[in-house]
Amino acid sequence: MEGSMGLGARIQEGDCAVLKRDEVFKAVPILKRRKVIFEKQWFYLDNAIGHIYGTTFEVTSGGSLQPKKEIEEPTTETKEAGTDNRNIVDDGKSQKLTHDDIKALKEKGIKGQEIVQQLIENSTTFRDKTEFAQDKYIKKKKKKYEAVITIVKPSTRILSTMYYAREPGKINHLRYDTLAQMLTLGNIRAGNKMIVMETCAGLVLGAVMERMGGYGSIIQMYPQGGPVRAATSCFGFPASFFNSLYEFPLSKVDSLLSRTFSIETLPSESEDNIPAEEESNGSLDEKPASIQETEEESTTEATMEGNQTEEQETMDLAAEDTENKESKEKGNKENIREKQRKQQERRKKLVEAAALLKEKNADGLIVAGRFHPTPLLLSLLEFVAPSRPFVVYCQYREPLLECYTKLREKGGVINLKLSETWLRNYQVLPDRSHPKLTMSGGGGYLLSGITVVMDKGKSDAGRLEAQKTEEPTSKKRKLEELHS
Amino acid sequence: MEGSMGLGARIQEGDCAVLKRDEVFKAVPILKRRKVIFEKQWFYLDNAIGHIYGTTFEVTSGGSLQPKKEIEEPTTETKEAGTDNRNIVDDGKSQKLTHDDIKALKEKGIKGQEIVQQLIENSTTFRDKTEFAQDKYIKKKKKKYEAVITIVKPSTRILSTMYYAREPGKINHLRYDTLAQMLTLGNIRAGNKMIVMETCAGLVLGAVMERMGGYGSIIQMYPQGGPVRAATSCFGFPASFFNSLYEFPLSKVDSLLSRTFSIETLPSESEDNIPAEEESNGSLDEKPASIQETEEESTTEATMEGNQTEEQETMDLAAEDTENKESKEKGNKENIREKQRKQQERRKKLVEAAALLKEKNADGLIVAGRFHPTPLLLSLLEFVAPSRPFVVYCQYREPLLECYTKLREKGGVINLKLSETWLRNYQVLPDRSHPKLTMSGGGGYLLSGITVVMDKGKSDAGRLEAQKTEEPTSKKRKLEELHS
Amino acid sequence: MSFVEYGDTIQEGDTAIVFLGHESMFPVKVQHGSKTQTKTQILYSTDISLITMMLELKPGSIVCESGTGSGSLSHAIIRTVAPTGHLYTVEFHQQRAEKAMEEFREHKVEHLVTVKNQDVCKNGFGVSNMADAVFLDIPSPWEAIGHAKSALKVEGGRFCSFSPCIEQVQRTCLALEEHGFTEINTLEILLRVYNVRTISLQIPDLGKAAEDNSNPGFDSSNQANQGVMCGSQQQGTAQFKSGVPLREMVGHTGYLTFATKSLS
Amino acid sequence: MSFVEYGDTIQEGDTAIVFLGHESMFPVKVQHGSKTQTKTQILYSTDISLITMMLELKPGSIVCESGTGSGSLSHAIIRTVAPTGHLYTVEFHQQRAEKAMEEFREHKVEHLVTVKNQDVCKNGFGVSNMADAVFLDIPSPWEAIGHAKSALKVEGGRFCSFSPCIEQVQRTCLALEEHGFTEINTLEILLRVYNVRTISLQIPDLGKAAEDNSNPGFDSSNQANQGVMCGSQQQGTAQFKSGVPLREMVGHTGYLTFATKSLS
Repeated sequence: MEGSMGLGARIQEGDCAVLKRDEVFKAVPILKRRKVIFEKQWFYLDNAIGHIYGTTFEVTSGGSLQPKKEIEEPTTETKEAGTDNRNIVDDGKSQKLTHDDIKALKEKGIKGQEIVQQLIENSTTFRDKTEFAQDKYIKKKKKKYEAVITIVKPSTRILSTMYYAREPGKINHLRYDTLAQMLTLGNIRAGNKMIVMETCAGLVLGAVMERMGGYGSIIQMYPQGGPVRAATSCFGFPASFFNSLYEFPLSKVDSLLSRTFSIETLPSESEDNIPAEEESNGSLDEKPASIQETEEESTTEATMEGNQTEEQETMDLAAEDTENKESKEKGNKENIREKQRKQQERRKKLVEAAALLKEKNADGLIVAGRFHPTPLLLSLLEFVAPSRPFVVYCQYREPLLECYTKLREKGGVINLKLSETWLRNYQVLPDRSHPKLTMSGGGGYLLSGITVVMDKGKSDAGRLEAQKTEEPTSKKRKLEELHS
Repeated sequence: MEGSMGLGARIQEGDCAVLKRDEVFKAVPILKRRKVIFEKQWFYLDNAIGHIYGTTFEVTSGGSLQPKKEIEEPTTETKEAGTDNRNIVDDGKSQKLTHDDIKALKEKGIKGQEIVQQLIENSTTFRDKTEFAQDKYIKKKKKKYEAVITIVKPSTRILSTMYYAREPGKINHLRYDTLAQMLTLGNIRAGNKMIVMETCAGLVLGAVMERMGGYGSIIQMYPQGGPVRAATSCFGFPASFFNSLYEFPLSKVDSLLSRTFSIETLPSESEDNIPAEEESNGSLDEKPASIQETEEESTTEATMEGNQTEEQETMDLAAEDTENKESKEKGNKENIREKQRKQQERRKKLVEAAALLKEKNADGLIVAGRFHPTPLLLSLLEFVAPSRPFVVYCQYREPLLECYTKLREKGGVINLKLSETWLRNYQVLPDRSHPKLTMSGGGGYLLSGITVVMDKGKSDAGRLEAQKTEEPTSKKRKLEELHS
Repeated sequence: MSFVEYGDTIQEGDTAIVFLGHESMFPVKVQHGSKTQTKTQILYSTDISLITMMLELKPGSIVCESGTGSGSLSHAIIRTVAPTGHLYTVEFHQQRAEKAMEEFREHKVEHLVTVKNQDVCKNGFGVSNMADAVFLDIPSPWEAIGHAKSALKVEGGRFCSFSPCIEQVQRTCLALEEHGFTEINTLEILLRVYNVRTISLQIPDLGKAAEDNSNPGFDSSNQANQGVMCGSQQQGTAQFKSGVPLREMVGHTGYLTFATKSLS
Repeated sequence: MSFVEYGDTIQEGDTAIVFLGHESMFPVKVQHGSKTQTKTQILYSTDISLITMMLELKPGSIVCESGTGSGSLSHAIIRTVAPTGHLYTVEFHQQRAEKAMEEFREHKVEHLVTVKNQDVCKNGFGVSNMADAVFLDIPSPWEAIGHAKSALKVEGGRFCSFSPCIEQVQRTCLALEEHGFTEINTLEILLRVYNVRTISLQIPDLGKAAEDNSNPGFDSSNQANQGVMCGSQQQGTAQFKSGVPLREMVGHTGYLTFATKSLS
């Protein structure tokens, strides 16, 4: 049982893990003697190895991690609250400790928790603040001075939240709840044969893989430059998951559909079709060669850092980066043999992918990314069996309007639905509950539908869908009665 | 003070009033011996005359209205509540009273309140229901059997809510909160000189008139068929409000702008330009000639019913309907003289409207309706002074995208903003508060902006707006701190 | 065709979806000689999607749920955790529990689910330190937080409670905090569906003179621009495709409160 | 240029709006030799719009308000009720009350407004049976409902309370019901702004063969259709205008609870 195994596990060297502080996540590989920068703190992960996932650590002097003891609330004596903010005049002079004082405390090795306590005691207005304002003050200062991180196992929830918060551009602003809809609308589950075409850093692929749990098969379609799997590698999937993951180049889709495709037409250009890390992913080029070297934290870097682990080697068909480094260590001859072996393997898998597609019986199609969805849908739906779902994500609404129209014209699909979701986060606190003050402006748009046998579907479905039917009012009335 | 006068006033014959039951509104003229059908009840308004606005009436036998006494809650003895719905099996047999029994009670002249009490006593499951379910039951039955209506003064709030609920098609699905935004974005206030071009049954015009309170002037632009003012007439404005309301035909806008316009080019076609009740408004044609006759209630009829009152005559420049009827009563000669007088007056006002527009110093422009907004905006903005707001409403987003682009290209406008509002209604009840289970899917879209002096604006504003600036994060952070 | 795998042809006993046009479909059991029946009201698919992802469900997950209700979420959970996971579902109402069991058998997923007819607030889920995730959709979820905690694995797990009313959420959040849950987060998700329609808007007649440039209101470039008006423009109207929101949409189903049981 | 009427030229002492580009503008006082200053945070215009309409404000209305706060709503109210109406505004915080009075004088609207520095929950608005509408934006509005009721005209009037937290709304609604208010209705309004952008999407290279119809996946009509792709299409990309929501928007300002004092 993969699920139950996942939780009690211990942190091991080479794992793909996620650092967590408050609501901020960062995916990192667990490596020894490697400086990590996260939320303006630097530290080494060495001491985390052997602890159970979910453990919270405090960063201590020298950047070493120590498991944190129970979190103590500030002593209640200092929590003497005012009744309102009437008498508080903010003149910026309420804190008696200066910046230099605080710096001195830090240099003395005083822990974050104690610094916060000192700040409270040296605030002239703290006692006059309302309890609410006091809590806010403490929380703010804690966040600033306490260096606490938790190490957790990656998951679709965590990685999709992380990417949306840190690098939305890399995943075409696909919000996590929209991804959640895709997985359900696409009916992703163990045993499926799925076609995935995405340029969302491999996040969508990873989510599909997680939901299929290694059962079934996935054909990833990829554009020029090869499939992107920076986010996929952050999931830390077992090697076995990659056995049934296939790739097929988009540029061969038409020839496959017109039955002119053969593996023989490929050899000279096989290099072009090598799956590779995203070329536009600047972070790869900027990465220092030595893993001991400190790496700069940047908000545009949330992808799995460092080199590939052993486990992932089988999947990483063309981590040229790694290969280049290896070529320096190994003999040139050996390198060529290795290259040939890999190329052979690659070709074998390509043939298998082509064969899988040719069966035209995929259980679903997921499209997400920077390409215009219409041509993708019109072609790739050919590989999907009838009565199966498909979902297309686009950051913009307009292309999906067009896609909808084209699909309707072509026929062979029913239940076409264009939608978006609104996501509201709430603050739930005694006597001060309300929706969060900022919310995401949009999570992108989805077009979903179900394939049907063409000859039947064309006439019937077209006619039925042509009726303008809004949600029946009677149904909603019933609902209202049930809940109100 | 118009505002304070409005509230304590008494209901008078000829008034424009609104019937209210729960959250349902209907605009009616107060007329004697006229059967009104509202929420499946019929009654006469005769008895309401002389009571203060805001009075609640009960419909008694014979359809006469009687001021209602304090609302009594059902006696608490019957309110014996169960703890959960576990033992309730709904077999449709829990009510011992039959339809015929209830009918008999009604025929005996038993009041609605008593019928509800009887229903409770004859329900075998009422005692087992939770208190919550009991409340729901009582509310439902009350609504069905108690015939209670309140007569209130019309206002933008009431009429815009009513139209949106009952006849959204007539106001191009302009939701009331969107109208509220228009009034604020358009900076509508006493003393303005406003240009209004709408095909929302005159609701937008009425809202602008209310907000200007008779101070300033309004030029209503109208398409072929004349200005529509079905909703405007429901506001019951004093006659003085119409003195500074002018009309100008859209079809003369270009000639006015090209300075080829003159009143002499109009005479032969003056009939075409006569303001008239909306032609497409079917309810007018279906209306029975005699006011004594019963009128069928229809959800598609929320416009001011009946003929124009004396007060409104001056505004109603071409209620052909009324004129036709009058012509049968008056001599033909008299009729012709009357017609000539009106035509003269109409021409005088048209000249005044043209003069007002020619000054090109309007304080704002409001556009809403079924026409493509781009050509309207491009032309009508010529009549607006610099540094003044304009607002365009459209039910669809796409035309406003285009309008935005065209205005940007043309220049002379800044602060262009395309927006929509989300409106959520809440149920707030002890221990069961939540947003209402259904909400409006959309209230339409607004494009707003501010005019600037063209030569300056063209270069500066264009350059500044070209910068892609999202709302500054720092500002929002500050907010978050303030409220959380 | 099973609820957890695809089949190629419709067979006796299958549940099929009958498609009656846009936005209107319902599942029916394929059975010779029986009339099709509609099912009871179900939890919204939009919520189910978010619940499934935020609870981190996947093949192999052990999940506890209460109440079973109409079984709509149960079926979604089973589909996700199959073939190696398991669902423990607890239903207070006897008739519903029996109905659910019957349905699970009918859909051939009974090996993936255990149904218990008991009060989760009093008796819990009947499992301890086994679950990866717990889901509650009951009137007083705060009374079951202790049981949820003990059902979850020692190493921790994910929790979700679905409640229509904010007061339930307030009490649940307090109880979660008291029981040491972390990452307590309340969300609400709403689906906005757009109808794709071809719309025609009338081009107003402004009485444009024959000599076009005599009009000072239009600069010369303007005429050219009007031709680009998106979509085709014929006979005084402009046509375009529009995504039109439905007049009414579901405005609220419930609040989703998520939390993590941390390693203690 | 006064706050209640338009003027034609910028004059000494005017407050002008400085436009710094899309979504970024702020009011400044036009004064020789003074540096421009930004104002304090204000109630959102989106809320103000709804409040104004739902309170049925118009020229001549008598309005009571508390607290005055930054005065942003006060100014909006004054603008609407001018030239014949009046605003009574009550502010608990002395500094703020003084600042507001100063601003009203500066903006030459002092004849339309009366500022009182007192606690509205204890001392009310200082007027009775005079107001057409009452607006509350205070921490405990439920404590001022009685005062609101007595400030409103005998014949009735409209009431609105703005509160960020749902608990405040719950107590306020209870108090409103106890005091016999009707049409109690809680709303929330959110503004969604769209950036208008020209977007280019890449057309994927599917390796289309030269002989187009050899591809069984495309029927013959398809080729023609692709030409109609909205917007111009050049060199492997499709261009179109899009209304792109801002990445972040204001997610909550407050709940608006409206009610009517009925004729009793």
